[in-house]
Amino acid sequence: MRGIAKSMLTTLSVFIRPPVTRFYPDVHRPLPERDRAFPLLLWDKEIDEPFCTGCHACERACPVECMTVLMKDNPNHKSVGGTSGRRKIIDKFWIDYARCMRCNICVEVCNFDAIAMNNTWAGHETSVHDRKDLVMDLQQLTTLSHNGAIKEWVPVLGKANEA
Amino acid sequence: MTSEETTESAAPVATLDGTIWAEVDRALAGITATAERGLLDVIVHVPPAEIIRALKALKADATLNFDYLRSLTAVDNEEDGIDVVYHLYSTTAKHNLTVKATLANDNLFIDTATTVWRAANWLERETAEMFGVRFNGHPDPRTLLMPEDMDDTFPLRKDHPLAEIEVLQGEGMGYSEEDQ
Amino acid sequence: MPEGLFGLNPWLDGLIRLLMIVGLMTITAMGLIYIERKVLGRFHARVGPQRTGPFGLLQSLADALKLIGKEDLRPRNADPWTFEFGPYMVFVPIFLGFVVQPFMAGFSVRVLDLGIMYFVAVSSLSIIGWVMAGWGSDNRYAMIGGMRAAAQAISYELPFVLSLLSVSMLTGTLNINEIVLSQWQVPNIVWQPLAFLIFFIAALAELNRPPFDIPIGESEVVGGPFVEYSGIRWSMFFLGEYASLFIMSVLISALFLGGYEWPFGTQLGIGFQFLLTVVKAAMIIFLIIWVRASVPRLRIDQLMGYAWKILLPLSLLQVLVNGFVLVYDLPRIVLTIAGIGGVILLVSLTERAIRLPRVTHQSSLVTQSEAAS
Amino acid sequence: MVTESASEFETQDLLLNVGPQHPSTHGVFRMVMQVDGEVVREVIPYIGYLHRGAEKLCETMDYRQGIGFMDRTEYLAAMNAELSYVMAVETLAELEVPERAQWIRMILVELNRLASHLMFMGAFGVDVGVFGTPFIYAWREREAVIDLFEEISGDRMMYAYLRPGGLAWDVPTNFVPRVREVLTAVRQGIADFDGLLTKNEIFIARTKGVGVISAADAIDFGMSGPSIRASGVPLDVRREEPYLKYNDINWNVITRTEGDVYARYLCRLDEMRESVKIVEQCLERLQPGAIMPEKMPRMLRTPPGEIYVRTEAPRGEFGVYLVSKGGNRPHRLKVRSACLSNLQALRHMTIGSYVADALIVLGSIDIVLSEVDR
Repeated sequence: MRGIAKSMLTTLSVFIRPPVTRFYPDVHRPLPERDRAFPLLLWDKEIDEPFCTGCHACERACPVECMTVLMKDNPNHKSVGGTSGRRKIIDKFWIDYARCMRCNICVEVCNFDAIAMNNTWAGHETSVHDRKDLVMDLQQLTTLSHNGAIKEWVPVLGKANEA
Repeated sequence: MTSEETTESAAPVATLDGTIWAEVDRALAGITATAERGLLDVIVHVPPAEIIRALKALKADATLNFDYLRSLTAVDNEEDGIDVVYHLYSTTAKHNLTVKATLANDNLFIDTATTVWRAANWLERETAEMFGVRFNGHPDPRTLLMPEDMDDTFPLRKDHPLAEIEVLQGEGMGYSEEDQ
Repeated sequence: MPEGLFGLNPWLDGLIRLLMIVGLMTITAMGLIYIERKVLGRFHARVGPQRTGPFGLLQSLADALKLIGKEDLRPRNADPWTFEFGPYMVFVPIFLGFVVQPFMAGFSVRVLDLGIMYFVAVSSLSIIGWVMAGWGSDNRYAMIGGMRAAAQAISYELPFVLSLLSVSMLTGTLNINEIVLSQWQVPNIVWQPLAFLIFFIAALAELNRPPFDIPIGESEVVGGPFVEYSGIRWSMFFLGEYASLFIMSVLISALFLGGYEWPFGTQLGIGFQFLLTVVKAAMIIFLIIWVRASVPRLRIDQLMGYAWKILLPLSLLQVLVNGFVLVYDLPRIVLTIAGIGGVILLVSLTERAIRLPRVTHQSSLVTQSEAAS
Repeated sequence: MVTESASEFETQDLLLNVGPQHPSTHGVFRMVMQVDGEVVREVIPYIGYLHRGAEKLCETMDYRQGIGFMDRTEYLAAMNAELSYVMAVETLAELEVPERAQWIRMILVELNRLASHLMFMGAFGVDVGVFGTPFIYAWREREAVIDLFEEISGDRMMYAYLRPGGLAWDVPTNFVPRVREVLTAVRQGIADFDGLLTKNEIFIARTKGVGVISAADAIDFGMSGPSIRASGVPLDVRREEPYLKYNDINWNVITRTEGDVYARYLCRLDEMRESVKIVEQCLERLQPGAIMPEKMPRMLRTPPGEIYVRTEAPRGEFGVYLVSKGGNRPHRLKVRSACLSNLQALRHMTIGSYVADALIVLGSIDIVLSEVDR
């Protein structure tokens, strides 16, 4: 009985503490900078085209084969009178968010820092009615970066913090 | 130092100095066991026919006292047969040993270790269904993880095919037609 | 015979009273569900319901609407009559118990001279409904739950009744209103602390509240007799549970805490008396919810052992001491001292019980089965 | 006459199917219990509902890709699972892990142990029958740990943060103060659990003397982790075959002798206190430095060989048996699951006890079905 009294005092002490509930859909907790939702393609604002050159590095490294990449000759390349230094550029890009396991490997293997994990709530709240709607195309993948809605974090692999 | 290099080197016995092989060799008197030095533990190869005798001897030996079966599994070496691998540990003497028995592909039968440790029960059931190794005298030879009727195909063998991945994008989404 | 409530003919009057009970109790039960969820939420460091209406006040209404709208499923193998009438057999006796509840002086549905006896008689009827639900569902969890409920109710009926008896011995009546009125100076809990404790524990068991929620044990028998019920029938069980929680709290406050009488007497008017009863009942309900948030569930054999080996002898002892004091006309303070001694005895017996070596037949069975396999 | 009356009152045992969907089976575990009234006569466990072939999948993945699958094998203690895997790869590939990476690994692994044990406390408290309270208490403190992991690795459960050779990227600059904050929260959580359950008479009555397994039986069944230490066997890989820096700091192996459910609970409670101590010492020893070896190949390849690496995960020994035939992917990867071995002893521990006890015993060995089935 004394032990039960102790239990009840413990619960009472919690009763008078403030509750810990987060009012999720109303109040979004600020996400840490490194938060990983789903991969996104980044937009090169200087030239106004994606960073991605369609080199297939991420596609090959993906453990779950959720990506499909197709490249093309860049119509905006300097050799044809454009402004871009990229000879090849991404043509079509699909990521199946339903299959992606958010392992960050595509970000790590990318040589152009063209892909990053979405670290906003938009990347987490992706529920749809049909699984096919989770296959994102190039336009959907670049929108957030294009209109500056994310501040991406690209990890510096294997490098220690300074001092 | 890898195991391959160890076996290829001229004096493999020398690398076993300072290990428990001397004790193991004494305990396994009468059994044709060979040893090599692994990266952490000594690996002992025992013929499959004598495996239970060897395991019992290793458990019963007063100084070795391998009373704890860490893990029991198999490795499919394709044409070289299937290795059944026992990882032993002694909770009193605190040493490890890896015991291997290589089964030929046409004779995947080995005696059950459940008579030595009860821990072997489920591990053997799993190994049996995954590799098609048959454990003679197993008290409960049902499947463990697989469906009850799945006794003709062995998922962890190297010749078992992986499932096709269903691709919902690219050509599956009608890309190829508009490209061509 | 009392006059009809609104001076109407007895049949119409009876009907109005009936509707009042049902309506009032339904609303009370819904309110209690809301309160329990809110209070339990705070014990859990959460906030409880908060989306439906201001502060989630409409949560119970939303739940009720949802439950009424749901399909009323009956398993194909269930026995139709026992399955469908189980909820009524739980529901009706609980509501009958409302008849004798004293909320204010001279005003309850009926003032019965044998009020306590009537209450004990009807409240224990609802166990038939539990067993019917458990048996009729044709589900093994439900059957185990129903059997547990029957065993539990029968065991705890005895200490429950005996501690009621000791109160009525003290006041010399079985009329609940008179018991309340007799506490105008000192509430009964002062004279009968042991009976109060036993009654509280037995009431928890009668209500199937933790730590005695063995019949419905969520983590064992997944809701016990209710496991196959859905929709309106399930909600009847639920309403019944909370209605009986309310009735039991009012009863405890009336019998032990002085009901509407103590400490201000009856001069302050009916409204105030009602408020006093409700406040006391609310305290008891809070205590019950608090216990629910804090204690694990007992096992069935421990539950039975506790009733028969500890609660029953002690409640008999209480009756004996009461008789002794009353016959020899000793000062009442003797009762208090004896009661406190009894409470200490109860606490020490309970703590001793968990230290005793446990009788287990585990090892012998393992060897049997391993020899067989 | 005796035989006649015996046959007249013959009772029939009831087969009670528990799971795969049942509130107390902690996932998709199923057992069929033969009950005589309330007493369990026979238990037949069925597993495999969550088998995804993680071992086979890892054989088709290179070493970096495999890390993600280790997370999913042991989702409540993913850091510990990753640790076993990356240590196996490191030993095979002969990689030297820098000092700082080892300390950080140790902090993360112990924090993950705290998170996992908190989860046990919560689920176990609910099994015993406290309505929801322990679960939310556990969730509250586990949330603190998981938030920290999210700030470090970016994910809340599937970290993919440890890499062969060290860590994927360095911890944030406010790492040390944040860990200290989390430890404060966890200490409060431990105190709450201690107050709520440890001395509660009903809790003691329910757990003491239930599901007893002797030390010899526990060893024979290959149990590990707190489940075997509660039976009096001081089997802790961290102490017996020290890895990381466990030899450099001061900590105790928690054992109890009773071998019952209560002992397993107390073992875990004390282990949480011990983990807090370990993390505090690690924080003091943490120095700036490299987190990856100097020369890391772009694609990690291992020489042929085999290795069985074992680490102490919250539920016991998490072993990874890695066979390499050269190249960048394993030839065979076997996960030695502590839960599988512990679960084997369930039948031994439950037969003869009450139905309610059987579920408590199941809760007390703290299984994670994804690790059992892999």
